[in-house]
Amino acid sequence: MADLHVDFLGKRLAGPVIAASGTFGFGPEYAGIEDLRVLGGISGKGLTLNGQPGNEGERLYETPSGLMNSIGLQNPGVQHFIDHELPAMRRCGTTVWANLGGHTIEENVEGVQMLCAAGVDFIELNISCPNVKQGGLAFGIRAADAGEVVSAVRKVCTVPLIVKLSPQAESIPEMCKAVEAAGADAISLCNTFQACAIDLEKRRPVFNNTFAGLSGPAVRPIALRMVWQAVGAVSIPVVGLGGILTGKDALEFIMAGAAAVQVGTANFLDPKACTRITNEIGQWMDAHGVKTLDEIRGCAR
Amino acid sequence: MADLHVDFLGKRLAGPVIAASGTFGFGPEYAGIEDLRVLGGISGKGLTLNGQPGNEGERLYETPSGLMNSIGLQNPGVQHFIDHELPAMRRCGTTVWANLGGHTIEENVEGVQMLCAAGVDFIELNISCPNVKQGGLAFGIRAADAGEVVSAVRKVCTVPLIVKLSPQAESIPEMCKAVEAAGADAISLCNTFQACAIDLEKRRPVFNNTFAGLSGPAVRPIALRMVWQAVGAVSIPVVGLGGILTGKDALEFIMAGAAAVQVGTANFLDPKACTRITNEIGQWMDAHGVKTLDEIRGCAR
Amino acid sequence: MRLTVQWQDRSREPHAGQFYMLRAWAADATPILSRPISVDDFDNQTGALTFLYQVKGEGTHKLAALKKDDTLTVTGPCGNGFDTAALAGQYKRIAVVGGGIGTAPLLLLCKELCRAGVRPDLFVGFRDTTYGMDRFVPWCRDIYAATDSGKEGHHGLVTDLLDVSKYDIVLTCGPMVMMRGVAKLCAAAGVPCLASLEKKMACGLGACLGCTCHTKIGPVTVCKDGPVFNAQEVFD
Amino acid sequence: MRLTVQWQDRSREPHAGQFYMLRAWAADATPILSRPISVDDFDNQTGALTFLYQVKGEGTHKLAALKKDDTLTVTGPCGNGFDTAALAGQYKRIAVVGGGIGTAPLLLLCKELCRAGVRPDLFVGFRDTTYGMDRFVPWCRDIYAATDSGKEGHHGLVTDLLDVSKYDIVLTCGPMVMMRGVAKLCAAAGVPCLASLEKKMACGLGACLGCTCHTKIGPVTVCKDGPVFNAQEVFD
Ligand SMILES: Cc1cc2nc3c(=O)[nH]c(=O)nc-3n(C[C@H](O)[C@H](O)[C@H](O)COP(=O)(O)OP(=O)(O)OC[C@H]3O[C@@H](n4cnc5c(N)ncnc54)[C@H](O)[C@@H]3O)c2cc1C
Ligand SMILES: Cc1cc2nc3c(=O)[nH]c(=O)nc-3n(C[C@H](O)[C@H](O)[C@H](O)COP(=O)(O)OP(=O)(O)OC[C@H]3O[C@@H](n4cnc5c(N)ncnc54)[C@H](O)[C@@H]3O)c2cc1C
Ligand SMILES: Cc1cc2nc3c(=O)[nH]c(=O)nc-3n(C[C@H](O)[C@H](O)[C@H](O)COP(=O)(O)O)c2cc1C
Ligand SMILES: Cc1cc2nc3c(=O)[nH]c(=O)nc-3n(C[C@H](O)[C@H](O)[C@H](O)COP(=O)(O)O)c2cc1C
Ligand code: FES
Ligand code: FES
Repeated sequence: MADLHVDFLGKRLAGPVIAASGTFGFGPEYAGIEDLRVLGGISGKGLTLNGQPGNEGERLYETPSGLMNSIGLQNPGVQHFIDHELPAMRRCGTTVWANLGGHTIEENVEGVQMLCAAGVDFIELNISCPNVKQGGLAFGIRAADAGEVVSAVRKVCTVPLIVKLSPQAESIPEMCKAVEAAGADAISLCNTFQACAIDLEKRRPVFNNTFAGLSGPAVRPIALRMVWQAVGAVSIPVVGLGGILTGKDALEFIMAGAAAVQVGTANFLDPKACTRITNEIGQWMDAHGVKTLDEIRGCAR
Repeated sequence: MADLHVDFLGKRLAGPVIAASGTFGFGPEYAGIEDLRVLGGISGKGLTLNGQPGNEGERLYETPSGLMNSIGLQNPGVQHFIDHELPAMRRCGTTVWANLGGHTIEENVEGVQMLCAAGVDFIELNISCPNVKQGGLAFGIRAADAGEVVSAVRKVCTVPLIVKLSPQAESIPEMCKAVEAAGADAISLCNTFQACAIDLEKRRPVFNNTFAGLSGPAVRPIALRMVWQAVGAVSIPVVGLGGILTGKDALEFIMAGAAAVQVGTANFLDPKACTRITNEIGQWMDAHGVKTLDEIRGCAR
Repeated sequence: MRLTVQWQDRSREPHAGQFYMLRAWAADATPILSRPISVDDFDNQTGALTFLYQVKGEGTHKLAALKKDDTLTVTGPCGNGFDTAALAGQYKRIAVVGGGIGTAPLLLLCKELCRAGVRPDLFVGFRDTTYGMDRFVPWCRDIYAATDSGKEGHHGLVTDLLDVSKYDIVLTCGPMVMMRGVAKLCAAAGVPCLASLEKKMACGLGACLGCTCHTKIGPVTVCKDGPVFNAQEVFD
Repeated sequence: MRLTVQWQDRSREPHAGQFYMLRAWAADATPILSRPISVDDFDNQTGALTFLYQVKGEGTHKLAALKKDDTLTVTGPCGNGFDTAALAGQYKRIAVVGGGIGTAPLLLLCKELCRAGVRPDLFVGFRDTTYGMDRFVPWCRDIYAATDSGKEGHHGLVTDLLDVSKYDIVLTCGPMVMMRGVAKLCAAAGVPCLASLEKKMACGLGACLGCTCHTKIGPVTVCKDGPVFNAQEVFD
């Protein structure tokens, strides 16, 4: 059987598949369903320093091969996470990725400090949060804004720092370069695609915020393009995600140069998706005489 | 039966559905299959001044609820179109939209002059073409580049000018404003989404150009979001498209404020898609006591 | 429509008020999400697990198209359900109130309550005609039915029939308007009331926060913290 | 697999070498594109239109799962096909060369040629065993078969059997390597050759330019300008 481990920012991941933030709780929710030790890690539900109740109204909507969500970063806050969720997350037997977002640079910095002190394995900084100081535009749209928040976080972050990009970035290559220059250890992309749906009977948008995030197989080809661009733009590792449902999908990202992949929406379509995809990658490698992921990573470029 | 006509830039369109460029030939291909007189118009295959043979290698690839294409703007050139295709296109009994792209501003200007002289109903300027003078970046990415080409074309364009936007624009609202300021009479959006697919067996991208354009139902929620943004950004009419397959899909765009819609990939899934969608819109209106499209256009905002 | 599957995992037996995420189609097929369906009945002798559902759209349509021996993915049991042992221990006069397909989870509830020593009164509301009532008879003290059309039973709302003051607790499952009405009666009479809620769900496991309900005690997930809640906490 | 449908439109009767776009699934179902399948046979008395196809992937799998009276969308007839009347008028000794499922469009071709006065010789190559050959017998002068495995007929390539110099024209349909081989033989012998090409298709109508083939005479669409081309123009 192929060797599926990934050396990633000084840690050894058991496999190339990491559960994506917001789709896997903090891990224990899936512990009774699949063996989480074969995963490369679990990225927990996105945290904000003080927690928030999330959005009112519709939160989920199905589209062709896609899912729209408007959870609104509902989370219990960093301290509650450290006290109550982190211990169980650690017991899942894989690496702990703390996914954090914040509306101000200060919030991000403070959250990162607390999480590093609590001993998470990785920080995944989600820069898709609307930046209240910048008039509601997300940090993740303009490269300069992203560089600023990443620089500030970098100064206090004592564990490897992954910056998770939004597909709404004005330019993926420029965004990647800015984030690398600001000190990110790796990049993950992409987050959900801003999208809209209208309820014909009510004659208004399905979601209270008008827009919501689209994920799932529908977006995979676009996400793969962005990952391809990111790998070409920077020399730090890139974690690819967006619509991955099968081992073959994951292999496309790896052949495009992704160090590892994340799996989100697929967990809802198949609660064993992360382990199944891991197995499918191994089976493909075995069938093709590929012994390690390094042999094929980036081979399509 | 509901009144489906649309008053658009001084012309009366029989219905709100226009066949999208590149998916409908120049019209006659579908004339034996459906009654084209119920359509609002036909946007012909994208032209370039001197024509081009299009891309080598794979041109089509299926993705979840989507289609990737890399036709590479294969077309016979403006003069050939005027001499050979335009007469038959006129006989389809609906408005003629000449879709034009060019690698330089001069090419666009010359093409528009010839097409206007030949008497097309509308020019749909496709600014997704890579701009050879700007190092290959499309005119449609930066608002300033788009403004420049639209201004130049505007000066010579004697028929209503619709500018077709790319979803790769850095900012849809800014792009819309620039195009409006430069003199566009209307905006249509969006063109295909830049995407990537990798052939695992060959271990290289499916398409020779690495990237290709994604269309179809998969992209609909993102396209609808962009149309919503466009309608909010400008006061000229917006023609919405991207993944429309049913009358209900089309109504979402109209309720978001689109003056009319275009239907592309759906023509391949159902060669009678344009007329079926037109009928479905009418049926929905009848069932809901809506007499004209003006009653519901933009009602979801 | 009724669907019966074999549930093998004896370490996690389903009980009243719990549900499963059902998927009778491939991971890459539509609809993209699995569908939550309550446990209608579970026979812990044979392992037969029954679901009762109404065909609404594509998902339930595909469930209905299942043929014998087709594969079906079931994830569960999900949710808290009713703690019938505790309820029967604490309350002696129990009313169970359901409406339409909301009666699905009530059969097992009545059964479990009955077995735990309290035979509940059942109140049901339907649009036109009642269905499946015969199965309730062995497990209930009295059954009161109402229909919107008056074709069967009381012509009107099920809440018309219900004098909550006669009960120590009311358990309800059905359309939101009905549950709201029941909760209001209970609040006025100071009678405790548990309601089983519905929300669109993605994971069914408490992992996605797609089914959050904002309550007086803060945001809760219907799939994991619920679907059974103290009605006074979720309705105002 | 064989599929027969009723073709009503007598104003547009299909002929040899043409094809239809087939869709046995909804517009919003996968695969997103319809599938091109050649006319295997058409009975202009009864209107029975037959397709012969190999199950390759999802699309042909769904075709194979069709049951009697299921709906199927067929768009066509598409493409130029072979102008058998003209061919039989101009050429007296005609060889028809097919491989594998590429023999599908050849039955009607042989039939039409025969009816137009020229009984062609048929050369077929298969992997392991021939199939469907009995149907060709009435319409061909001689039938020569080769298989890769040697289980049946000549052990080797169909081109081994073919002496193109004996013919006035060669018509071919099958795998690209085979057609290339046939075209090369013909080019060397100065014998005209028509080949029926395959490409992925979206519209089948000449509207999307997805099936363009770059030839010596410029870009052509396989679906509308073809699928039958002068082999010297498409192969080098
Ligand atoms: C915890 C829980 C338990 C449930 N138990 C049962 C059960 O035992 N039997 C049963 O028949 N149904 C039950 N439901 C409802 C069932 O899940 C929905 O009817 C089903 O998901 C509809 O899917 P669909 O694809 O058939 O219809 P869709 O195409 O998704 O929807 C068709 C119509 O039904 C409406 N609808 C969709 N989801 C729901 C929902 N969750 N509740 C009410 N209306 C909805 C839609 O708005 C739409 O108008 C339960 C729901 C939950 C949350
Ligand atoms: C003009 C024309 C006429 C045809 N006539 C016939 C016919 O009479 N009978 C018949 O069996 N087939 C015919 N084909 C081929 C047929 O269209 C394909 O086999 C079919 O589209 C495969 O679809 P699928 O969804 O089953 O397989 P997919 O999942 O699309 O593909 C499965 C495998 O088949 C390969 N494949 C896909 N499309 C083609 C193709 N066009 N040609 C060769 N390999 C392909 C793929 O690369 C893949 O390896 C014809 C094709 C064309 C263009
Ligand atoms: C319900 C839901 C909640 C999500 N919440 C978060 C979040 O809190 N933080 C984050 O960075 N990404 C979040 N995401 C985005 C996913 O992590 C992932 O980037 C995206 O869904 C694309 O991957 P997928 O197509 O595999 O789902 C969420 C996605 C979904 C569907
Ligand atoms: C095969 C194909 C060819 C296309 N060619 C053109 C073109 O020449 N010019 C253009 O402006 N858009 C072209 N498009 C884009 C469509 O007009 C449309 O903008 C896009 O496909 C999104 O709409 P849809 O999802 O309804 O197809 C093409 C699309 C497809 C699928
Ligand atoms: S459905 Fe995911 S948390 Fe309830
Ligand atoms: S398939 Fe569209 S042009 Fe041939």
